[in-house]
Formats: sequence, C-alpha cells, structure tokens
Amino acid sequence: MTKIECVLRPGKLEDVKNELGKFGIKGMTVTQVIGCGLQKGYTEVYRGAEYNINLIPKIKVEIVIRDEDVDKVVNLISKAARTEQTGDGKIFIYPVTSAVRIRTGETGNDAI
Amino acid sequence: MTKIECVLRPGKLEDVKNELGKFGIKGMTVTQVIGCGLQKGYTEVYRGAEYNINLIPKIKVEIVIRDEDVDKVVNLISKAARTEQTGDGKIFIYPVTSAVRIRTGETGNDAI
Amino acid sequence: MTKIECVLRPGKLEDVKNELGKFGIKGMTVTQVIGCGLQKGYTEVYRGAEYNINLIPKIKVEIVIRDEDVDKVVNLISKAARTEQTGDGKIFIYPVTSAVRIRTGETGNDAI
Amino acid sequence: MKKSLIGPVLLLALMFLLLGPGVAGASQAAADTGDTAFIIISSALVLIMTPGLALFYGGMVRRKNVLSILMQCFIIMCLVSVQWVLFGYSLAFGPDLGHITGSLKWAGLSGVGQSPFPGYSATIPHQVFMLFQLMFAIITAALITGSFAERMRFPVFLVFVLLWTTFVYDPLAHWVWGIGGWLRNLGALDFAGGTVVHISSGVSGLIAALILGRRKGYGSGPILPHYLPMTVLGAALLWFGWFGFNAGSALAANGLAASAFMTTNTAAAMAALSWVFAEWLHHGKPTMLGAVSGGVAGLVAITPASGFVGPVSALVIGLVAGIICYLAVSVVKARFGYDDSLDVFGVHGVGGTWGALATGLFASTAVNPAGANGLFYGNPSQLLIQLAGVLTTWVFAAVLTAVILKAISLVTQLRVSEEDEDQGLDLSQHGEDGFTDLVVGVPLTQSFSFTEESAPVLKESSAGVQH
Amino acid sequence: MKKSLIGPVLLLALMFLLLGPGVAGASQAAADTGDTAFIIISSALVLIMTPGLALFYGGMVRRKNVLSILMQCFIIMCLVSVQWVLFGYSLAFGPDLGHITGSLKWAGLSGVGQSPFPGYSATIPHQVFMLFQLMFAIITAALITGSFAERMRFPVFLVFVLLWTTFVYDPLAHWVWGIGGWLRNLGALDFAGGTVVHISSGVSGLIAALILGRRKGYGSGPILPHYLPMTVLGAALLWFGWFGFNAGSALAANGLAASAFMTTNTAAAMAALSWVFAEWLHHGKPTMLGAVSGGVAGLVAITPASGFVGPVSALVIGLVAGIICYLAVSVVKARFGYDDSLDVFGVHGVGGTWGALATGLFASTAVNPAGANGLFYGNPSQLLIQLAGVLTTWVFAAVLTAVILKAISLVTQLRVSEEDEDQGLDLSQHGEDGFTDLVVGVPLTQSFSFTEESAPVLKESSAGVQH
Amino acid sequence: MKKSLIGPVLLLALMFLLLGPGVAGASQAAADTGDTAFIIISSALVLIMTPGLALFYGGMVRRKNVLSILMQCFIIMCLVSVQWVLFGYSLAFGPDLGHITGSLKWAGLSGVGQSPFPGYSATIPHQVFMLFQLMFAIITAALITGSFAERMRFPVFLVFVLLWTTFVYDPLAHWVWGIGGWLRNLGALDFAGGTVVHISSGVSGLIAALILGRRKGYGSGPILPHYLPMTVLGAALLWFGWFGFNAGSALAANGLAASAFMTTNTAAAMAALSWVFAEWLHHGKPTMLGAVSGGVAGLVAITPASGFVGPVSALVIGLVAGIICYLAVSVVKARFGYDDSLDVFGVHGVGGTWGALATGLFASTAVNPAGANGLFYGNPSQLLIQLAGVLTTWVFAAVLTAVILKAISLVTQLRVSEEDEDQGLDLSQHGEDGFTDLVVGVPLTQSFSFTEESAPVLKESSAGVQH
Ligand SMILES: Nc1ncnc2c1ncn2[C@@H]1O[C@H](COP(=O)(O)OP(=O)(O)O)[C@@H](O)[C@H]1O
Ligand SMILES: Nc1ncnc2c1ncn2[C@@H]1O[C@H](COP(=O)(O)OP(=O)(O)O)[C@@H](O)[C@H]1O
Ligand SMILES: Nc1ncnc2c1ncn2[C@@H]1O[C@H](COP(=O)(O)OP(=O)(O)O)[C@@H](O)[C@H]1O
Repeated sequence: MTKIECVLRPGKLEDVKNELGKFGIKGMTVTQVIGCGLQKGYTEVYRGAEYNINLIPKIKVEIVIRDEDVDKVVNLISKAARTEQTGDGKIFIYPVTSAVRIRTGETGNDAI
Repeated sequence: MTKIECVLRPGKLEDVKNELGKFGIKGMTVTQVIGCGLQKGYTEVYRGAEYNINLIPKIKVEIVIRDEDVDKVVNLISKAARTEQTGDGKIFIYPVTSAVRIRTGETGNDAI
Repeated sequence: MTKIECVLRPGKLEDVKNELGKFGIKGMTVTQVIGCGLQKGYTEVYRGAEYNINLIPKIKVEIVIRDEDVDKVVNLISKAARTEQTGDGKIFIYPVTSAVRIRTGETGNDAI
Repeated sequence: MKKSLIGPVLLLALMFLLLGPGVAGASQAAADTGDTAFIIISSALVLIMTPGLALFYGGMVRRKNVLSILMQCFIIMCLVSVQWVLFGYSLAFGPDLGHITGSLKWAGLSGVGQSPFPGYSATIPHQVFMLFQLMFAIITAALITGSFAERMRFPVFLVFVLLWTTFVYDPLAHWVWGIGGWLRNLGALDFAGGTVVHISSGVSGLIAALILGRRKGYGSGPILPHYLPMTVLGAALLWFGWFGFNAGSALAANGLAASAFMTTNTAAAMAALSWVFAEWLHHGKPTMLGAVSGGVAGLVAITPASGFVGPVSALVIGLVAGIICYLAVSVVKARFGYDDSLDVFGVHGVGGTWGALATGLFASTAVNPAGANGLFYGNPSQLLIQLAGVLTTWVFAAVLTAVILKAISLVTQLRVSEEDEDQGLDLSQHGEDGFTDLVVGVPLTQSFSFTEESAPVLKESSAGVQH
Repeated sequence: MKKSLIGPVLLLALMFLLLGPGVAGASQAAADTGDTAFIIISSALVLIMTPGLALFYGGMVRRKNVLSILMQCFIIMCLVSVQWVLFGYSLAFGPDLGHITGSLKWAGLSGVGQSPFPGYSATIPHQVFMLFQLMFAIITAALITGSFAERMRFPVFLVFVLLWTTFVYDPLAHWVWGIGGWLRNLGALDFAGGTVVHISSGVSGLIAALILGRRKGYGSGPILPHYLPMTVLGAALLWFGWFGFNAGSALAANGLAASAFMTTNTAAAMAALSWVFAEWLHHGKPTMLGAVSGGVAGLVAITPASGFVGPVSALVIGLVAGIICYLAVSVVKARFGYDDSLDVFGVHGVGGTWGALATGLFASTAVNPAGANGLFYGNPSQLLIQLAGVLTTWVFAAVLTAVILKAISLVTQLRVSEEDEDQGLDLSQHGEDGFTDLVVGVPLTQSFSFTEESAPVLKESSAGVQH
Repeated sequence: MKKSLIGPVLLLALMFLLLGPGVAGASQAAADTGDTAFIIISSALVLIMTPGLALFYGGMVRRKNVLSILMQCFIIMCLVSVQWVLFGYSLAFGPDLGHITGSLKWAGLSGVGQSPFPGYSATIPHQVFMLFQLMFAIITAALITGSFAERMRFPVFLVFVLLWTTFVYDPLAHWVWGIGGWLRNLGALDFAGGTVVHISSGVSGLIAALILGRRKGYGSGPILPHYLPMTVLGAALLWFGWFGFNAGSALAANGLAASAFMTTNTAAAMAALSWVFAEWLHHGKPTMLGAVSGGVAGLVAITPASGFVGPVSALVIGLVAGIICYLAVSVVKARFGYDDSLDVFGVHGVGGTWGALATGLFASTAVNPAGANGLFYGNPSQLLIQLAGVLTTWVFAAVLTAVILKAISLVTQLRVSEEDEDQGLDLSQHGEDGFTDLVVGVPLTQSFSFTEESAPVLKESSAGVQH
C-alpha cells in the first residue's frame, strides 16, 4: 500500500474529490493546513502598517491506496488540481506498512 | 520505530487515549480532520434547499512507537475505537527512519 | 527524498522558519495540532470545578527535502526550537517514495 | 419527523380558533407622553433580554448545540408573542375569575386599546402595559431552556413551552400582579418578578433537568462552554435590558424608576464582585464566567426588591446573592449530581428565592410609600407573606412542570436519541451547522452537493455572469 | 487601486461645495419632552438596525467575505449620514418642487432647527424628525448590499450608494412622505416605509444581482452561511430596532405608537412561526435561519401597515408573509436562477409588496383615524391606491438602479476580478482578514514581517520592557 | 495568587466601612416625565458602551487574551458602580471643598434622592443624574485598559482602577462639572466629557503603556486583531450608546439634545470617511478597522463640542479628527515606539484634545445660548480657556497615573511573567479559554479530567438518565 499526500489550493478540493470518486476511490482524509513555497504571499494592513503574509491556506488530502493504482491516481490528481499558477501544490508519495479497518479488523488492501 | 496513524470518531479520542495511557504510551499528536469513506454523510438545509455533506469530522491521532509494540498498540486502539458502525475509522502503519527529542537531542527509541 | 516532520511550540514557528529560509528551504506545510507527552498540562476553572487539560496546542511542520540535507536540517531545527523545557517537541524522519510538483509535473528532487 | 409536526400544528390551529375581531379602539383618554415613551422603550429593552439570554446560554453549550439553544430562545419569543395576543394576556391580566386566573374576555386583545386602563396604569396606553408584560412572559419561558439544554427534542420543546406558559406563567402572573390575584391581595411584594419570573423558571428548570436526566457524558468529564465571549455579550445585553425590566416596572418615568435602576445596577455590580472573590478564594482564579454569572445572580436577586429598597440594602442583597449562587452551582449541584445544564436553578431559583425573602427584610416605605416595610424596618409579618409567596411558587411550578412533562412523555419521547445527542442538536434537530466554513476550516461548501430539485436553474441568458 | 479613488474623492469634494453655514437656530417653540425623548431614542434604535443588518448578512456570507459586507453596511452609515446633512434631507423633505422632489433650500440643514416644524411633527424638534428620517435612508441603502454581496468592487460600491440614495431614495421618500409629494397627495398609506424602504431596496437588489451576475460557483454547489450565530444576533438587533422604526413612525409617544409596536411584534412572531412550519413541512427540519428569516419577513410586511391595522390583521399579515417569502427564496429563486446572494428581493421585495397591498386590505380607521379603511373595512379604492404606489416604486427603483449601474459600468468594472473573488473580498478589497489567529489556528502573527518603514522604532530607553 | 487577594479584599472592606444608611427619600418635587425617561434610557445607552468597548477592544487583541480584556471592562462596570454609590459620586459631585473635590457628605448616596437636585438638573430625579454620571465614570476607566492590554496582572489591575477612578476621575469630574469646580468656574466648555473622559483616559493610557513597557514580541512582528467582526460589533454599540452620552448630556429631551445627537452622528460619520480615505491614499486599501477607528475618533472629538456647534462645524471637526488620529496611530506611534496596545492615546488622547480645542474654535451661542462663542464666532479668549483645561488635564492625568503605578510597583509586580504572557492572560490570569471546543477544533472536553472533589456525584436514582 502507498499513501498519496497532496497539498492543494482550497478551491480545488472538490474537483480532485470528484475525479477520485469517478476512479472509484471513496476514502480520504482532509486537513486544513497553511503552507509556503514559491507562491507569493499577500499583504495585510493594520492601522497604517503593512504586513506580508507568506503562509497561505491550503488543503491537505491523504489517501491510502493499492500500489498498482499509484501512477494513475497521481496523474489524475495532477490534472484535476492544476491551474499552472505558482501555488498549485505538491503530491508526496509514502510507503505504508499496513492498514487496519477498525470496524471489522480487516487488514491490508481489504482495509482501505 | 513505527508511526501509527489512526483516524477516529471524535467521541472516541478519550477512550483511545486512556487505553494508550494504561499501556504506558504518553506521547501523541492529535489533529482535527474531515474524512469520507463508506460512512453516509448528513443533510443540511439552507433556505429551502438541501445539501448532502459527505466530509465528516474525524480525529487523527499519530503516535510514534517502538517496532515491538506495534501489534499490541494496533490491537488496543482497534478495540477502544470500535463501535461496529461504518465510520469507525482506519489505522495506518508507516515506517519511521529516525526521531529526535528537540529538548535533549536524544535520538531513536530514547526520543519517543 | 525524506520528510522531516516536527512538532513545535507555537511560539517557535517563526524562528524555525527563519532558520530554514536562511538555509535555502522555502517550501513547507504547517498544521495546527494538539499533543501530549511529558509536558504538564494546565488547569481550567468552570463554575467552581477545576479541570486538568493535557492536550496542549502545538504546531506541526512538514518539509520534504533531499536526503543529503537531512542531518543539517534536523540540527538546525533542533537548535532553533529548543528552550530546554519539557514540551519542546519532536522531530520525526520518514522515507518518501516520490514527489510531484502539480503545476509543472516535475518529479523527484526537482519537485520540492 | 414529519409526524411530530401534527402536535404543534394542531395547537396552532386551536390558537387561531380563539381569534376575535380584536381591533383596538382609538385613543380616548390621554396618556402621559413621558411615561409612555419610557415604558415603550423599556419593553424593547426587555425584549432584547431574550436574545441576550440566548447568547448567554449559547456561549456555554458545546459547539454542536449552539444553534439549538439560540433557536429555542428565539422561537419562544415568537410563540409566546402569539399566545399572549391570542389569550395569554387575558389569562394573566384579564378580568379575575376566583382570584386564580383571568377570564378570556380580553382574548385577541379585544378591549385592550390605545387608552390607559387605570387599574394597571393610569398614564400609559393599555397596549403598552400589555406589551411590557408580554416581554416578561417571553423571558421567563426562555430562562428554563438552560436547564434542559443539549438534549430535548424540538417538537417536545414547542409543546412544553406552550403548555408551561399557559398553565404555569399566566396563572402565576395573575396571582401576583393581576387585579384580584390572591397573592397580590395577600400583600406579597414582587416589584419586577422575583417569584413570577425567577423562582418559577428556576424551579421548573430543576424539575425538567431531573425528569430529562443528565446529558450523555455528564459527570465522566466536564462539559465546557464553547465560546465565552458570546456569553459575555449575552450578559451585557441582559444587564442592559434589565434596566427596562426593573426600572420599567415603576410603570412611569419617575423617582421610583430611578431608584429601581440604581438598586438594579448596584446589586448586579456587587454580586459580580462577590461571586468573583468567592471563586477566587475557593479555586484560585477570578473567572470571566464567574463575573457574568455573578452579575446575573445579582440582577435576579434584586428584581423583586428593586422598587422597595435603598442603595445600601441593594449592596447587601447583591453581596449575598453572588456568594450563595456561587455555592449553589459549584458545591450544591456537584453534591446532588443533577444536570441543570446552564444552572437555571442555581442562579434563578436560588437567587430569586433569596431576592423574594430579602424584599421581606429590606423593604422600606421610605423608598416606596406604596410598598411596605420589611423585617429590618419593623414589620416582620412582611417576611412571612414573602415566604408564603415563595413556597407557593416553588410548589406550584414544580408540580405543574412535572405534570406537563410526564404528560408529554406519555405521548412521545422527551429526549433526542443517543446518536442525535452525539451528533449535536444543531444538525439532528435543525439540519444546520453553526460554523460551516469557520471551524472545520476547509471551505466545506465546496464539498456539498445539491439534492435533486433544489438546485437553482442556471440560464446564462437571464442572469449572465460577466466573466 | 489608487486611481479608483479619484471618483469618490471628487464626489466628496462636490458635496462640500454645497456646504452652507448651517447653524441651526436655538429653540423657540417648545416641543413635548415625552415625544422628543421617544423619537430621539427611536432614532438610536433605527440606527442600530444597520449594524444589526450587517451582522445578519455577515453571518450568511462565506468567511472570506465577512468584513466586506460589514464594511459596506458601516460605510453606508457614514456616507448617507453626511449626504443627508449636506443635501439629502433637503431633497427628500425640503420645500416641494413639482411634487417630485424637495428643493435644496434646506441643504446643510439650514433652517432645520431645534424647534418643531409643524408640517411634519408639531411636538418634536425639527432636527429630531430629520435624524429619525436619516436612519431610514441609511438602512434602506444598506439592505441592498445583500443582493450583490461577495462580488462588487468597493469603489464602485461607494459611487453606487451615493447615486442610489440621491436619485432613488430621496425622491421616493419625497413622493410618499414629503409635503407635496404626489403619492402622499394621492392618499397612499405607508406607515413606516413598505414602499420607500422595502420595495425600493428589494427591487433594486434584484436588478443589481441580475446586472452583476452570479457569484463564481453559484449553482454548482451551495454557498453556505459561515457563522449562523452572527446572523441570529443581527436578527435580534433588527427586531429590537424595528420597534423604533415602526412605533417611532407615530412621531409621538401615544396610543398609536403602542399599537404599531404591538402589530410589529405580533406579525414578526407569526411570520417566524409560519416560515419555520412551512420549511418543516417542505424539507423536514425547522431551521434557525428559517426562524430569523421569517421574523424579518414579518417585520418587513407589517412595516407599511403597522399603524393602520389591529392585532388579528397583524397575525394574518405575518402568517402570509412567512409563507410567501419562504416560497420566494426557496422555490422562485431556484426556478429563475438569479443570484440574489442574501435574498434581499425574496424577503424585502416580496414582503414589502405584500405588506403594502395588505395595508390596502386590512387598514382601519378604528385603529388610526388619520389613516383610511382598507378593502375589508369597506373601502376597495384604497387597495388600488396601494397598488399604484407599489407599481410606481417597482418601476422607478428598477429603472433607476439599472441606469445607475450601467452608467458606472461604462467607466469601470463593477465586479472584482475572478482571482479577487476566489481570495475573498476581505483580503482583496480591504487588505484584512476577519479571523487572523482564530481560524487558521496557528498564531500567524508570528509569520508576518513588516514592510519597510512601517515597523515601529524600538528605543529601549523610551519604552523599556520590564523584563 | 491567593496572597494577591489581600489587597483587593482590604480595599473592599474599607469601602464597606463608609456605608451609611443611604435610604433615599421618596419623591417630593415632581420631575418632568419626558426628561426623566430620556435620561434614564440615556444612562442605559451609556452603560452598554462599556461592553461595546470590551468587544471593540476584544476583537483587536490576540485570541489568548480576549477574555482578559473583556473581564477588565466588565469588572470596571462592577467596581466603579460600587465605588460610585459608596463615595465616588460624592467626591465628584458632592458639596464642594475648595473648588478641588466634593465632600463625603453624599457618601452612600445619602441625600441623593428621588426628587430633582436643581443645581444639576431641575427636571429629573437626582438619582437619575447620579446614574447618568456613573456611566461616564465607568467608561472612562474602561477606556484606559486598551493601552496596557495583554500584559497587566489582574490583581494590580483591580487596585489601579480603584485608585485611578478615585484620585483621577472623581476630582477631574468635579473640576469641570461639579458645582464649585475650578474649571467650571473658569468657563471651560466640555459638553459631554472631552477632557474629563477622553483626554484623561488617553493620557493616562499613554503613561501606563510607557511604564508597563512593550508587549513581548512587539516591534519584531505585528500583533494583529484576532477577530475583527467582534470589533465592528463593539464599535456599533459604542456609536449607539454615544447618543446617550452626548445627547443625554443636555439632561433634557429638548432641541439641544437633538442638536447634540445630530452633531455626534455627523462628526462620527465624517471622521470614519476621512480616516478610511487617508488610509486608502496612504496605504492602498480602505480597511474595516480604519472605518470603525475613524468613527470612534469622530465620536471622541465631537464629545466636548457636541452641544455647542452646528452641523457644518461637526463635519469639519470629524474630518480633521479622522485624519489626525490616523496619523497618530500609524505614523507617530511607530516613530516613538511606545506600545499603546489598542491606541487609547492615539484615538482618545489626540481626538479628545482636538475636540476640546475645536470647541474653542467652533462653539456658537446660536446653538446653545448657555454656552459661549468660540474663536470663529468672535471670541478668541474661549480658545485659551479650552487650552487651559486641556493642559491641566494632561498634566494632572499623566502625573497621577505615574504616581499610582509607581506606588503599586513598589509593592508588587505590574506585569505578568513572561511565561504567562506567552500562554496568554486568559489562562494564566483567569484559568479560562475563550474558545474551548471552537478553535483547537477537537472536542477537547473529552480530554479533560476532573480534579478531585469537584466531580459531581452521580446517583442514578436521583437524576436517572433515560437511556
Ligand atoms: N518541500 C516541501 N515540503 C512540504 N511542503 C511543501 C514543500 N514545497 C511546497 N510545499 C507545499 O506546497 C504548497 C505549494 O507550493 P509552491 O512552491 O507555493 O507552489 P508550486 O507547487 O506551484 O511550486 C506550499 O504552500 C506548501 O504547503
Ligand atoms: N483509503 C483511505 N485513505 C485515507 N483515509 C481513509 C481511507 N479510507 C477511509 N479513510 C478515513 O477513515 C474514515 C472512516 O472510513 P469509513 O469508510 O467511513 O468507515 P469504516 O472505516 O468503518 O469503513 C474516513 O472518514 C476517512 O477519514
Ligand atoms: N511518541 C510520540 N508520537 C507522536 N508525537 C509525540 C510523541 N511524543 C511526543 N510527541 C509530541 O511532541 C510534543 C512534545 O512532547 P513532550 O513529551 O511533551 O516534550 P519533550 O519533547 O520536551 O519531551 C507532544 O505534545 C506531542 O505532540
């Protein structure tokens, strides 16, 4: 099994989710994060002083999938999340040792 | 070392935490997440229109433990978090290369 | 590639970020978490009853970097985040299989 | 869920059957403009107390139940307003029947016109008196909601409120304030509602909490306020509105109103301080929740006394109120283990009882010649009369509340199901989330989908998006 | 962005050119203190409605736009206040020119003094009347903002408001309430602004929503309220302030004010109930948003009728208002697909129209001898007059709003860019975030840096930190 | 922590020693009902300003300190209310001693009764005048809290407030408004408290900020408001309450009150606009915080002038106030590097000074025959008198505040420890968290445990859970 972790623009969550759903992936876990990288931050004003903010709201999506699906899924997320502006985000791929479905105790590919 | 990452029902955090404590595990990191899977979402109403919400609030617990404890801990979490209704959540197990306790600089099993 | 995940005191985020910036690392993802470990919690009062709270607000920082930088970066974070009081936090190191920059499709070290 | 509608709808229909023509006659006898202005505005001030209470309570419940408590208070504003116009005012203040209740002669406000009704107030339009009293009926019912917060089914709640206000509040108001009411005839002093409003709601709340049982998880871990600044805002609106409540009860813009305003503010301030210091000594921290709770306790305690006592008495009443209410919610409640969610009994039941008795101690005809002297001014019998009023109200409110709830429980379940309680009443009872897009943090709106048929038609022609 | 300042600045400058000496003469003829107290306080109550509306709306938009809607309402308070003093009041209520508009004779409040102007109100200072009317002008303009929420550029907004209030509100107010106004002469009844306030804002809102086009994402997924408790608080302030709005429109603290207060409260309560029950039957849940929306719909509908009808009529008016406004926002809006963001048209346009017509049905001289009888009291012609008033207002508001917006769109873009809409108006238009440090959760303040030159000088000597 | 209680408790005890019998005599001479209604309600309006201020400030601090600032404002409401009744009113307005202070003759409100005291106000009960003045004493002390927000120890705060209000506010009020006060005798004009309220609090705030030193982290990174909608709500309540503050200062419901209301609203509106435009030109964005700050600056500046100037003067006063206060908080503060957390000095010190001087420029007896003409109406000497009042107040407030704080610092530490500052004052000083279960997001309540003995007894028999 493999974990796909992607950091997305908040507005792209729905698109990615839809594409994954069409592919047959229903399970995912979503976290609100902030991040920085190449994307420029924005400016806030407070009583006549300006501040640069460089941690920008992003959405992190984690899905654990079967190894054989990795390439297709990465591809699919890339396409759905791309706007070609800096800040589109990253996909990271990690090895997973095992998985358990708490409700049934199933493990491995059956669990995800 | 191994990382145990579990996605739980919010109401089960306390039970899991207690069981882990009894087992001798004190350290953990908790994140608020939302997730979807087999569990049915719920319906909201807004000015006469209904919406299905399928991202449901969950709690993610991460604990890094010694390799030898993995099975026992997985077992223990499974039991504590189970309600046998869909939505009980998942446990994912990942390899960890190393760990450092910032305060002391200790590394490896001493650090966790 | 390697993922460095560190759990920090909220007040240390800025210091760590600055040090990483100086080192040339710009990309990171930050999550708000709560955690427990050796650090003592605090007491709250509610209508004449007192409660111990032991899940304490922390900041989780994730950075994916090239394998060769790992030691230096761990060192640098340790120094920047240390106060020598319990609660300074942990650094965990994970293997990463691959990374993709969504905007360009670049993969591997180019993507981070 | 739809089935549960039948009850309320039938009740509503019944209410409409009582509809008379109800057009009030135009002004004949002139009212005093200053007094009228004062009581109209006071009515508005008392009205704002109910949303104030909603926020006061709303901040104290858990996030998942905040809308349910706001909703209950808001719906009470609506339900009691309609009930009052249809028949409630008539039951409470209408022509007396046997010293026990008003008749239905004034149902639909027939005969309640724009000119003064001197029996209640010679210098303001009768309708103003009626409106001012309406606001009291609203807030009283709303106070109770704190006791059964986070667990009552909404349809049950609707029926309970309608029955409670009709069978508990209206008669009680008649006894104490209505012409011919037996407690009024007895000489019980209750300037602005210590018995009628606070004891009745506090005791009813206690009974309701006992009958409904504890919230899930109560006792195994604390159930903490989700957002205290909301509670502070609510307390501020309560304090603000209470000036209308107490000073307005003089029913004129005169020296007595001024005196009541002064005692109200003084007792509230003193009680907030005494609660905070009691807590500080007892638990090591002066808390914000303690300060606002103490303030409300002081406001409650001074309510029956506000138009009968002087400033020093007000200080003492407030001082004691802050301390005993603190003990009631922190020590007594823990000792007995009932789950009066937001301490309606500890603050309103206990504070109201103390206030009603304190009126029998500190009342002075030097402040209000139309009142009576209390024990400390040489008239011990007043204390006994007050005690009679207090006991009657306790028993009456307790018994009737128990009867109403038990009766409803014969027909349907009072509590939400365990799953609904877990999910929170906001979603389970109202299909809403107080904090969409605020707390879960992700723009969740992106992750919804329309259920069929409720999606808007998007014809670009008729409402073209520019880009 | 700086370029866009030129427009507003020029307008401001123009406004100042109209500045007369404007010192108002001291009191000559005595006013009634009670009436004066009442209308002064009523003015304050109506003022608080605008922040109330801001919160009502603010809770309904998405998190990223909450400040933008608060800002729009707040700036309207400021802009219209200045406009009114400079020339707005004179246009609306000044000496009549051809039954169409007031002259500029009272510009800068010259001649608007501390003594009463009996033509409008014999018992209160002229300035009090002027202030009371100002508050109406403010809230009317603010109501419209809900329709184009989350997408209008702020500079465009400023210009639009100034033009709208000058060319739509001021004349309309003159027609209906100004001495010599043609609708007033016709005998149209509008006690507190059904046409002038609610129809005008509701219809203008619809037009603005159509011209601006739908929000990005509208229709593909719901756009949900970010924080309903804020909306509830806003609704409470609206209800509270509305007593000043309607009862204050009697311009005296008398029986008529009492009656208007009573009908206002009754209709609001009934409409909240009927909306909730309609929604419950239709969609299975009684919602908090439904309750407050219904309350507002009832308040809107009773506004023109409040001083002319009795309690039973108020119940009926409220009952119907709750149902038809619910249908307007849930069924009609979805059917036609326009994006009236916060349902200004559905609530104020529809509710106001119903109220204005209902006045022609239920008005009774038994309530207000200075009014007229409606259809149900034997005078069908009143309904026709009301209809005339309604139609005129619809057409006038629609056409003028379209003209103003189209004119502005010739000079500049009305909508924010797509990226700005994505980012949210708070950051893109105002450079602010409503929830810094609250929602994203991390103490973000640690992750900012000063831009050059705005960092404070830190000389330890002058302000030494103790540790 | 418990040790730190001794100070406040002793002070409280002392206060009680001063307790006289204090029963006020019943009404003898009749007051005017309209005026009485107006000032009673105005008092309530001024009271709500303090919670308004608490929210205005509360939104601007960081999340971890929101309760601490709400608590400080709330406790001031309580502490000053009690102090005022016991001896504060007597010090400020009691029979004069050497033009410097009132005597203690009216301590415990003895002699302050229900009938008017014509020396201050012939048409309202003396107690109403006393209450109205109380609200001013409260808000003034509360204003200062913004300057040392986020770092003062709570016990120190309590002592400071009690001393400050007794030794700074009470004498100052006597000088300017008390019969026999030397500034009043001099002819200084201060309609509603430019010097007494705003300069005194603004200058004291500056001194307190300097003595306490900067917040940790100030200057190295911005410290941003945690929740601006709270600040907007607070500003709205301030604006609303300010009508009571300024118009109520006419002490009667007459033309002068109307005029003060009008100038108040006009100046506030104009100042909000000028601040926003100044900021827009200077930094490229019109901000919400700028709009509300400007509004408050305008309200401050018009306060002393409100009953003496006409509408055009009000516009100019507001216009200038918005600009200079903007420059004070953005440029001046950064230049000098002091950490006046929420800009008490920049808004109230600077705005109040401008307002007091502007009164000497724009005052006109055509508006208020009981006032005087200013420079622009041919009387330059008035400006000098105003200047005298301003300078005296500056010096007096600055010196006394420094003395009080230095005196306290001899006994105990003024600031919280560095760890407590990091953790936030809510937890460290009050043991509470404003946002439990709201922000951290996890239902934290599940992760608490009772400390021994405070857990409730759970006997299923007495309060059985139904399921
Ligand atoms: N090395 C990294 N480690 C962890 N997260 C990263 C890393 N680089 C980027 N990210 C995340 O990806 C987001 C987008 O990255 P950014 O460099 O701004 O744009 P792009 O992906 O288009 O180059 C960041 O906000 C951050 O959350
Ligand atoms: N493949 C997956 N990858 C990541 N998270 C998952 C995955 N499948 C499920 N989850 C998480 O587990 C939660 C529970 O899963 P669900 O399928 O609803 O119930 P159950 O575990 O009982 O089958 C989801 O809400 C989601 O957060
Ligand atoms: N075994 C663990 N697994 C995951 N997170 C941990 C673990 N141990 C500690 N942490 C995280 O590190 C934080 C600090 O740890 P703590 O033991 O309190 O202090 P210290 O690191 O100084 O010993 C905790 O709050 C928790 O979030």
